Amino acid sequence: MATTTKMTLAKALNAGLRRAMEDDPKVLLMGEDIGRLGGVFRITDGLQKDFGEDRVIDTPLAESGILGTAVGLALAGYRPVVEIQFDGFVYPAYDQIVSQVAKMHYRSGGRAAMPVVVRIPFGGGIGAVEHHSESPEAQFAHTPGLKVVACSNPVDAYWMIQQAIASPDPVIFLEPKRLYHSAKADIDPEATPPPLWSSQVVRRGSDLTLLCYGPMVSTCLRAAEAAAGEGRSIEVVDLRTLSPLDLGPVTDSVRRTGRAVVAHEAHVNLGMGAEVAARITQECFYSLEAPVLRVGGFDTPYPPARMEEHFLPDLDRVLEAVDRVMEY
Amino acid sequence: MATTTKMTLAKALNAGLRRAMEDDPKVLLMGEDIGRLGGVFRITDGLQKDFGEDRVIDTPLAESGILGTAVGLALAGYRPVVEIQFDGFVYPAYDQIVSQVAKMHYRSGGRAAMPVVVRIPFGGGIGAVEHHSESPEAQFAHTPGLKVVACSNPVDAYWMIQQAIASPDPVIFLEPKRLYHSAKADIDPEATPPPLWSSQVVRRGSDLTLLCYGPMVSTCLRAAEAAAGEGRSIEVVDLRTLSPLDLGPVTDSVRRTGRAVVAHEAHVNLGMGAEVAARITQECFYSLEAPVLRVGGFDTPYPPARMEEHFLPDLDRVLEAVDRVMEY
Amino acid sequence: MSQHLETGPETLGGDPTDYVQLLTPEGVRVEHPDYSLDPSPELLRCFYRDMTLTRRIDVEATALQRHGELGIWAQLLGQEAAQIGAARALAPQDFVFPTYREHGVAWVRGVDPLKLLGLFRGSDQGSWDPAEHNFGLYTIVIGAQTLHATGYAMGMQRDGVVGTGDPQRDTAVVAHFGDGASSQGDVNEAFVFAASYQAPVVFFCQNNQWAISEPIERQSRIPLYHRAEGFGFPGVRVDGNDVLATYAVMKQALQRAREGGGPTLIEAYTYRMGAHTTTDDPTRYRLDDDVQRWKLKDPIARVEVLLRRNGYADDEFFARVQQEADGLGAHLREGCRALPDPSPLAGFDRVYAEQTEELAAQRDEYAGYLASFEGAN
Amino acid sequence: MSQHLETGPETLGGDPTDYVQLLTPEGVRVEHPDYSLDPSPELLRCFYRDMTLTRRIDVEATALQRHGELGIWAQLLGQEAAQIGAARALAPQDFVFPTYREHGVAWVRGVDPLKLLGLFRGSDQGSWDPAEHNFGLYTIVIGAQTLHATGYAMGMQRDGVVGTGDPQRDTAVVAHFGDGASSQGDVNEAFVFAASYQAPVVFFCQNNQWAISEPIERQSRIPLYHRAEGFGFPGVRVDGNDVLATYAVMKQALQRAREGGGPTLIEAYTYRMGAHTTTDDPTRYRLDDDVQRWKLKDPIARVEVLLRRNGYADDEFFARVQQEADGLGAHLREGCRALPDPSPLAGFDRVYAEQTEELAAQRDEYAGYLASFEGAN
Ligand SMILES: Cc1ncc(C[n+]2csc(CCOP(=O)(O)OP(=O)(O)O)c2C)c(N)n1
Ligand SMILES: Cc1ncc(C[n+]2csc(CCOP(=O)(O)OP(=O)(O)O)c2C)c(N)n1
Ligand SMILES: [Mg+2]
Ligand SMILES: [Mg+2]
Repeated sequence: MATTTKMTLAKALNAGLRRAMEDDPKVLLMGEDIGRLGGVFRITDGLQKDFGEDRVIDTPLAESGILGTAVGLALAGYRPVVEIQFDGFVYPAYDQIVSQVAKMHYRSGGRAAMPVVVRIPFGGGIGAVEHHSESPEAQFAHTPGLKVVACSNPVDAYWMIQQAIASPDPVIFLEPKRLYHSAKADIDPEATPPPLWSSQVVRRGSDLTLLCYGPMVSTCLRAAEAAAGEGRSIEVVDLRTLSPLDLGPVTDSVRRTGRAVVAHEAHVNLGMGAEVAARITQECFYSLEAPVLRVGGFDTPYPPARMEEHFLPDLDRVLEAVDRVMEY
Repeated sequence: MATTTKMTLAKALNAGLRRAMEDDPKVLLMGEDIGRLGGVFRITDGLQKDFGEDRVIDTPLAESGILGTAVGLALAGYRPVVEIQFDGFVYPAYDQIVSQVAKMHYRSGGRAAMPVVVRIPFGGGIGAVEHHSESPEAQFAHTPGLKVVACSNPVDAYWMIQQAIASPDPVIFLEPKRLYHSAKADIDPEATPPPLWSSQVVRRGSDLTLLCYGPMVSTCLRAAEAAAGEGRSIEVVDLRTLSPLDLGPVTDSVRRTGRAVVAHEAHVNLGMGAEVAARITQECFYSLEAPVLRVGGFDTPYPPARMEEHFLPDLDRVLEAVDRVMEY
Repeated sequence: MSQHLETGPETLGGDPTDYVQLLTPEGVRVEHPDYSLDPSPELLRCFYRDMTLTRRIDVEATALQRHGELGIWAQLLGQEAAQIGAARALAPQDFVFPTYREHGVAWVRGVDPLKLLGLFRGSDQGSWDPAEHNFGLYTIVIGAQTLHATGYAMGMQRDGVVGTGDPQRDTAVVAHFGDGASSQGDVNEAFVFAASYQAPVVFFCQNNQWAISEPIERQSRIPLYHRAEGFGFPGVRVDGNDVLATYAVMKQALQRAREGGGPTLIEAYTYRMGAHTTTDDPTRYRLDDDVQRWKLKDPIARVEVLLRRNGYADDEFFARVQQEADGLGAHLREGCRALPDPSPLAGFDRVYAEQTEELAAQRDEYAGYLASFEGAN
Repeated sequence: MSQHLETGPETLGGDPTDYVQLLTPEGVRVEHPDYSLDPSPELLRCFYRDMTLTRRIDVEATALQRHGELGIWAQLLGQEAAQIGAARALAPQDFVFPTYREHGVAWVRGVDPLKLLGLFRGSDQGSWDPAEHNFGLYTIVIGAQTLHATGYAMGMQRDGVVGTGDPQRDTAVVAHFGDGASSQGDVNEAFVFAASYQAPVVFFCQNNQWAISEPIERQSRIPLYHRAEGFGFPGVRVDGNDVLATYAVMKQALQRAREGGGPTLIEAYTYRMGAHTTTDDPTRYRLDDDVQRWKLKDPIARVEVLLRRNGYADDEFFARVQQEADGLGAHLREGCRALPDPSPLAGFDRVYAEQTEELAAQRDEYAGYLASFEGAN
């Protein structure tokens, strides 16, 4: 497919997975209901039909088992791409991820490769019951040996999933589930994507730097748009890679704007915002006109669906934080 | 026992557990090898003999099973105190801790109490093989519904374990394993301890505030002592409670000193230091003469024992960070 | 002699008739050597009524979801006998740990079904009081509750309410789970703990043949009830569409647990007639033929035949139950729409039993933020 | 018919003689209907030598730990037959996933025992190349490796090296674990996956009766090998102190796996004669009587009796092995002290296959910091 196609984020992931599987016969997909059903979000739709049950593997209902066998498959030379059905169900696999997947390369003295991708539909906003709206990124970013990325739009989704699969290191790949089936974008399979390990300025501005990733990028872009209406020029950076962070574009930006806000759905306490704020402060201390403020999920469990609009930072809450920073 | 006794941290925990069990027949201990053996660190030494197998429960070798049954016991009105044998073995129980223990009170609309204490010997410096020297505190502190504390000396150990057991909320109780059998301290069972949810200034100073907890407190006190020799006055705060943080004494201190360093064994990236730095910066922005710097374990897996002296922040690395902050 | 089992019956999942059955799909009573039951007409009518009302709850909730009143609904269609049989076997003091699909058990335990809707609507995460109904909150993380049940059962041992011989005191605990759940580490650890401590817990597995889109064969190549034997406690398979058999088998297992005999695994062999949940589309992964075949085994129809054939219930009875069902439907439709949305601030106050200053401050800050909008209006 | 098993043999852990045995503790060959073996004198001598040298590794390492050269050592004393029997049954292409105690298997797979010491000394976390020896790194998190083995076996299926009929290609995978590990969710999930995919994996459990201080009864009230049956694959118990029986049973299970017959669980019934590790004090939790009783079942002594009684080995052979052992001891003592400490900077470079800028910067910073001290001296 050499021509540009309009795709949702879900379809873009599907296309990216397909291309990765075509490119490398060692790429396998594993997960619950990813075969005939195509996954509960249909991200793997049609792939088992085309690549067979040996490459698109419906697994027993056991997340530790999925990750543990993925480790074995990786040691046998395969590149397992694991789907965790919902964010809240990654925790049974947490031990295999942080103690095995993350450490294997290190403990083997650099011999073993662990090219495992763990796809996690993450975040809230879909009106789901509990355990279906978590944002577990900080817990993985804190773990050396893992790399953690989040896509925010169809084009990135298409490229980033392929880049993650090509990576020789384990990648926690976060997919903003509430954007799966929203706005389409043009995907040109011949284009040259930016590196996976890069953050991207997605809107230029001069008064304040707004940092975000995953589902919050669209919210932040809308916030910036709204702020522009009030004469405020906000630069928006899509972090994309959460570990390692690519802070170059961020500190460049903050040195110009002097102000920053970090937004995510995850709980603020020890969320990504803490690290980003600490690092920006360290690197741009003399440029900062105000402390880096954080907007995020409250430090409560994710609430029942009919309260989630309060829990999730929205345009207003982002702008309120922007106001507070501007007032310094 | 109404008289003051000299105890190691290990013995103090044992005495604290004993007293909690005497005070409340609903307190149960659970874990691997905690019965006849008294635990691999002997923290529960003699308790099964005195309280019986029904209250000091040797469990099958399955951490998720331990935490999951502890949840059930708590729902049945018991107060389980779980011993995780080593920090690295808490991860198989991670799901039960973050999805069940942490959320039960909230999801039950405040009806269910979850007075579970998870004792974790944490940190390195004992020359152990892998998975025996981890510092998992940030992963728990990021989880709403849990409370996280770390003791640093025998007196605190004695009181804090009792306070944690008395708490109606789940507490992750971190024990600095490398200090278990080191310096003794006088414990007066009639004394009135400070509240569990409080940080404590453990050394006064005026040039810089050094924040630490658990095993790093003694290192930081020594660093402060050494710095004093060079005419530098360092205030040391033992955070004690990591979630919630008790930042009052910290911000008071930083407002006076204008400078702060946070030290922990955990990886720096997204470690407790990130949160503490972000919050101090937010609260004391105009008082800060320099960014809050962090000293911690590198962002690599915990290394083989013969490299751990490099990995662990020691007096010199703490002082080097102090120097950097002072030079701003 | 060492045992070198060449396990695995003819077909994966085993011979489906290899189970305890007391009432055939045609409504004929059959005997079983290990499970005799002489149900009173009253009990039979009770079963019928429970199952019919439970099905009505399911139908109403499904419709409410279609109308946008619920975010999602997990249907129990086809599993009424398994749930009602299991629940009616309980003693009042027994405690139940459900999954997210035990609407029939909730019904028997006296939970207002409206409270089930609250959870699926997103108003709360379960608003009944577990202690009032001896019925725990729904658990969504697959398998987690089997350990809670085992721990609770260990608590009963410590409370001294196991094996006392006093039927009013002796207590059993039930862990519900599905066929898919049997693959989870937690469920197998629950088996280990329960066996090790001989905890008074009954593991009640509704094998409805599907874990979302995955057939039971993905989880196990042999009948699930065999799993228990490898852990050292008995397993039994029952016709889960037969309320009598389920009741009888459950009664015996509960009694065994209460007496201190330790755990039992019951596999209730049934079929998920509906979708996994209202968001699922089973046409993508299963044949309608199967569903049609299972329709002939409907759990309610066979009890109706039995009641009518024996003259245990007349038309008036059936009409009354129908009327009751209609009343229940109305209750649910009206009640659901009237369920209050959660207060945005209340959540902050129930994260901890002992509120923290940090979180109280976060609450106040948000209260102020909300107030700023009100001011603006 | 539904099965309502009243499981549980007479004693917990079962009748200890309920296992496959081909060589009695007294050194007498016995027959077993399912496992015939006609070992060549050469193979018997090989077993003797392997076990003796393996024990010597253990003795030397224990002594090195006492002298402060190792941080800790996990002793295998008493488990030599289980490990050597299991390892000698392997085909070269088979792959092994060990725990932290498989020193005998490592030996057979050609791993220089010095490399084992490196791990326990804290010089590294396993410095052999798994691909070179088809022997994975030691795994300390209990049970985790059983899933790795299962996944690796699934890889072999995808590589097309299962059931081809070519003995040079067909590959089996071995997962080692202990009796305590059988309680872990991961191990039971490995059983589920292996059974579901019929993966070519042999689960080899050394039931040495102890998980640190906890006796096997805490983990299971019935013999462990029964566990497999509940998951739908065969389990067999073998006298783990009998190298011949272990070899024979393992050979058959590996063959079955290679042929595509799926997994087998082998429970090698043995005894941990030493402490759990050198930091453990078993006098706190077990009676010396037991240890004395198991001394009579020593795995090496019985092979020596067999060799001598049949004239398969003469004094010279035994002396030569002894000499070899002494040489090995010297190699370990000298080699251990000479093991290089890890470089403080090397670690930064092997966290990722593709280094990150962040971590490279952290490395450089630390290099600068270290250099500042050198400057200071
Ligand atoms: C740990 C975990 N993983 C995945 C899911 C998503 N999920 C919800 S229900 C379900 C299938 C459950 O099947 P089964 O145990 O047979 O119960 P049933 O739904 O058929 O009643 C899955 C995979 C979950 N809730 N929890
Ligand atoms: C997940 C986990 N929990 C706890 C431990 C600590 N630990 C190390 S060995 C051991 C006992 C293992 O017993 P078993 O499986 O019988 O093996 P053995 O040591 O007897 O060979 C324990 C509890 C661990 N390594 N991993
Ligand atoms: Mg099911
Ligand atoms: Mg053992």
